[in-house]
Amino acid sequence: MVDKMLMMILIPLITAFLTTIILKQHKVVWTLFLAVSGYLSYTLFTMYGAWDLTWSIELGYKIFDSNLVLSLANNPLGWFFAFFASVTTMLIAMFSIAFNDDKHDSKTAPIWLILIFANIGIFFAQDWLMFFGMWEMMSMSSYFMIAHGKEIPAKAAKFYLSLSLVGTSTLLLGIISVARLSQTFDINASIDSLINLFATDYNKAILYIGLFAVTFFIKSAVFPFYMWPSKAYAESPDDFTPFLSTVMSKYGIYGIVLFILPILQNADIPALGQINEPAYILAVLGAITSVLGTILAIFETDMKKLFAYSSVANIGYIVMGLSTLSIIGIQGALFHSINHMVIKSAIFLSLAAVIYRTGEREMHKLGGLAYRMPLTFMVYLLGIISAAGIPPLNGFASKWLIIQALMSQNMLFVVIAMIFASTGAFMYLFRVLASVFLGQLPDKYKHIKEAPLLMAIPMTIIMLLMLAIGVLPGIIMKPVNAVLIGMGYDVQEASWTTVHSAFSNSDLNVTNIFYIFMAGAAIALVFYLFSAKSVKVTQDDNYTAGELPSDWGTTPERFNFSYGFYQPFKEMFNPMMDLISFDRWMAAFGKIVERISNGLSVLYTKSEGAILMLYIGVAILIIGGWII
Amino acid sequence: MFNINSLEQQDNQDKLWDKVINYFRKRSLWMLHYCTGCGAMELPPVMTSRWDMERFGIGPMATPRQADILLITGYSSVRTMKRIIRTYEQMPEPKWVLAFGSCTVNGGMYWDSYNVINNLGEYIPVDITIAGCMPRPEAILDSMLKLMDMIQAGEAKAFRKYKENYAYYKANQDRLFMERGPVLESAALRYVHEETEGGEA
Amino acid sequence: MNRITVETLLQDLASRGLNGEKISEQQIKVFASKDNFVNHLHYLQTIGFEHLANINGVDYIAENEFEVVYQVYSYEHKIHIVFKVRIPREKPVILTVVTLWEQAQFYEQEVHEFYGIYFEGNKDLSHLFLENWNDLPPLRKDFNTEEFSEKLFGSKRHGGGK
Amino acid sequence: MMTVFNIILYSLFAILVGLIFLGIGRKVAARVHLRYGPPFYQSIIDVIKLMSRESITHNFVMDLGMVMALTGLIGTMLYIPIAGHIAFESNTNIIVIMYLMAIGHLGMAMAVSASGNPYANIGVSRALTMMLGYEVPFFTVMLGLIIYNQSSSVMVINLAQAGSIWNWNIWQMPIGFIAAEMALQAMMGEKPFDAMIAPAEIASGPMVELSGRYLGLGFLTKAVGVFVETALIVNFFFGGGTSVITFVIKQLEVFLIAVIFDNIFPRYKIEQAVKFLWIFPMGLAVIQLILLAI
Repeated sequence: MVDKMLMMILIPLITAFLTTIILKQHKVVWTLFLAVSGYLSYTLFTMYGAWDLTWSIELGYKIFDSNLVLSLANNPLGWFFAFFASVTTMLIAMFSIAFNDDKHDSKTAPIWLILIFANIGIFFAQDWLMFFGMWEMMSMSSYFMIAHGKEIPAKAAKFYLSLSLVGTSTLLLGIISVARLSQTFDINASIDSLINLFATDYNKAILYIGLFAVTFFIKSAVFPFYMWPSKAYAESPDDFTPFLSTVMSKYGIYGIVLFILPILQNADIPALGQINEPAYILAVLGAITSVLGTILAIFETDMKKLFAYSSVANIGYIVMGLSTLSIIGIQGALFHSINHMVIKSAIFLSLAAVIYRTGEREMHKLGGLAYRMPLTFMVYLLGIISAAGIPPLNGFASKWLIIQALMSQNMLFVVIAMIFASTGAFMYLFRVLASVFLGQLPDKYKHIKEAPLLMAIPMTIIMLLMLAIGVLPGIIMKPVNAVLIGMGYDVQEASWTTVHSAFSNSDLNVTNIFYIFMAGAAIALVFYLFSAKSVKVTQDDNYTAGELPSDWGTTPERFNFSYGFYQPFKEMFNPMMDLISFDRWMAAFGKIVERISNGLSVLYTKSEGAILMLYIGVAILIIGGWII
Repeated sequence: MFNINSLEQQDNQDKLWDKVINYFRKRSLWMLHYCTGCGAMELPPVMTSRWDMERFGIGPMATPRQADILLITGYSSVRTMKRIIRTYEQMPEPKWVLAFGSCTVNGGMYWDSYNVINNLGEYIPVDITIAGCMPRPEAILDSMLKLMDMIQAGEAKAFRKYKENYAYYKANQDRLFMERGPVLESAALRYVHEETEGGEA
Repeated sequence: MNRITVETLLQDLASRGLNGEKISEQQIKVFASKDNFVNHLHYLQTIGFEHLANINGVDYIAENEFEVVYQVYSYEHKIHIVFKVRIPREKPVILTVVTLWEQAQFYEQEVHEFYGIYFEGNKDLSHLFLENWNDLPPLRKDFNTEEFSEKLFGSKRHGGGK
Repeated sequence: MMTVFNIILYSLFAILVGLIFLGIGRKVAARVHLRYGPPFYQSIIDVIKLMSRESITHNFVMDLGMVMALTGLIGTMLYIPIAGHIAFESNTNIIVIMYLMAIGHLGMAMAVSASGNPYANIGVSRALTMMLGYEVPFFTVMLGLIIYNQSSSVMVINLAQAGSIWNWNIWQMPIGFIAAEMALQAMMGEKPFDAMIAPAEIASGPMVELSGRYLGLGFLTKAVGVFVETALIVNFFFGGGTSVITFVIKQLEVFLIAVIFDNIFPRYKIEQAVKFLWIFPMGLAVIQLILLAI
């Protein structure tokens, strides 16, 4: 019997090499990909509860008087993320078979498999060496994945890579400093030693945590690094974007829950309000992330960029939930991580189906696709209802938990930010619905068909999943609580239907909401059926003050009001947008540097930002190495 | 339950039910005032505190989709007529048309104008016409009350006339809007400019 | 520039070979020939008459002439000039002033539509108001509106009574 | 069985009360204009007429959306305690109420957008912008209430005000009440915050293509919406009510204040409205929150 852990990590890797050999058979390649993710999901399913499963190898070197060991261990938190990530991957893989069928494209599959290999490695890594190696592997392979051999995506990928480099260098620096402190590379030992460090040298401890935090923030696109998703998500292959948004944005969250959270909770840090100062900084960063992501999403015209910012905003919610340091907040954050996986895969897959059929990413060039692609429309509709956190679907319970946690910790202004972001979410979510799926159907899309069956199946499964989680939050809450128990929190086993709050008389029976919703629907339907029947008219039969739009040469595309959907709102924000635009900052900064170092200006002529980031990364490594 | 065809099958159907529905219809008349001419000026007094039309449940609406009555307030030129017809056809049934002033009956003071239609009833079915140039607000209010009586009695069915005699209305409309030759022989006197500059060089 | 009064303006124009008449303290009318009126209008524009308020047509059927009237105004001098040009009815062709005032485009289109006057050099003389019109331009005196209305709209004298 | 009966009863009650409120609102508006005004049951007549009328649909999304709108509002209504009574056993959570209300807005927005009329989309864009404007201050006020009572249940907040009239939250947090009233004005879409309807400007905005049964459902949604919004204010600031009658009378007062303001104000442009809502009600709400936190 081969070690289960080893098998799980090796199979994607072996398949990756195998697929490179048979790259021409795109159908076989993608089916293999599906099989691997199916196998992983199944294995992970069987691994639930077997927390003593480990695999390790001694390297035979010694640093800091301890043996270097590469080890993987099944742990509740890693299992939680890995399992749901691989289920999501399985659904996306099914979608990919159909998506890449026409293009005969399979060159991304091997890299994707390596990415999955790294994915498992990160979630089950037991020591920092393994973690770092896998992290680096993930950064590199995702760089190639985003670039996928095209020119414009390569630019975005370069930006992503240079940021990743900053991240990995700070991570390396952090790992080395912490390992020097704890004399071992073991993660749990390093947590303990950092907790001890807080008692003696507060500033140094904060600095060490900050080094890790920068890495995790970059990977999850938390505030100072919120800008890469809009570039990378938009340019990456359409079937890979869901993976990027659902799974890869969670690495940072995983890191925070794994490493930073236990320290903040257990260390002896002076309290500030009901939490402590680093947690407050985390909360404020989360709040800024979600508000900024929301506002930027509202103004975006490219639908993939829009949802990239939406992902940023959702990560902001999760970070806010974590920052409460309370059980309910962490429950909410973990629950929302999974909800975000489900919701974003629904949304990005339906958009990928739209792009697959139309080849268009700009929202204002589309319209009226609901009448041609009703299933895709329904998936998207349920997706946005969830994403907006509206009750009978899954996004609600997790947002509710986060809001309750924030309120019970008296983090008033963070709650306001959260409410702002989730109301604003409504604006951008609806904008895509109105622009892409509703309105007039442009002539060139008159003969568009529904997405093919293999795309429809995963989309339908995700749709049902959203409904199921929405009605029975226990599906996710039970594993969440199991994870929390495994992490040493004092929580009860979760109920199937009810989520608990810290307030009095405020527990919420989510299933009841569904029943009430159904009751409301029944009453509304009675009114609807009781009334006189309606006459169907053509889509272009609109009230236009008696004019015929075609008399004025107005095509359906131009008739749709979708380009400057929130123009007045945008004008309110224009002065602010100039201030916060990272690109402009980087460009301005780059120009100043260019002026100073005129002789070296060659380096700055193209994509100042990216190269500058690269230099910062290198500089951090050099300076950091020197100090240590 | 509610059946739109109840008006058509009135003889076979339960009279009482229609009467009930007609009551609700007459007590809630929403109008689209198509301000073609000077008649629109007489509507504000009818709507505001002097005569207050709203006490009968009559109110202005912004679009034909919501409206029950189409008010043609005064003369309508050929160009306007096209918009009126489109607006009328966009209204859901049951719908009624109220024509204001002499202009909509026989052209009024614009009877011999080259671009004002004479009799509105030739192009769309009119339920009630109000004579006068302009009709007084009392007359407008009176016509509304008359329309309400007609609705209650089930007499206001001009919109069905439009369906039944569509060919007649359509022919009249086409006479205005379809591509046509000159109406008068004098059209031959038109000056047609011929480009001469090009030839000089 | 000195303030121009009605009198000095009339003298100035007379020296340039234009007949004019004073209507009131702030209004004069000027008669120009169709050959060089554009030059005169251009001159007026340069001395401060920058506003073209309207272009009208008049049909003098007895004299067998059309008159094109340019209403020009100066905000500086507060003088309104009624600038009249006569053209023959048989060949109603006149130069365009779109080169001087852009807004003349719509005025000329309108005058062309209702009088059939052709503005040489105006690129677009399509219909503005009338739809589907194939008859004599309706504001010409020899256009019989009553007959037209009777034939197209079925109008009747006295509303069909008597 | 009792719950099913209760749900039907409460829904019909809310619809009826909402419609009569709208009728009384029109009557009061007429009196402000020195008119006689329609009878108080005018809105009921309107809805029955609309329901019995032919209606025009563009596609299935319109049907789906309008039913969804009414569903959301009725669902919200069932979560609100009416004078201490509630349709079914629940904790009347404020955040549930706020989010459930959103589904009504989403349904409505979807239905009208499906018509493809640009006026409708302009209206929806304004309505959603306005929503961001009023939700934030309104929620900030509610946050104060939640912190004050240490519970996010409407019922608890309601019961905490029982007893004397001086226990009402309107005396405990008058600044918050003013902020909530301003936000309520926008929530109900009354002037000066009715840029999304604007009949003369964008042809009644979202409603431009609604006819017959769809407009009827829209009216019902509006009626339930008015009921929900006024009921929230009454529960939060006026101590609920000892009986259903007093509760409804308090609701009517809240509604009539909005109607009177509606009739004496001109209209804000949308960006002015949002700026106003983010400066004055938001400022007041934050001041209230800080006062409570201290």
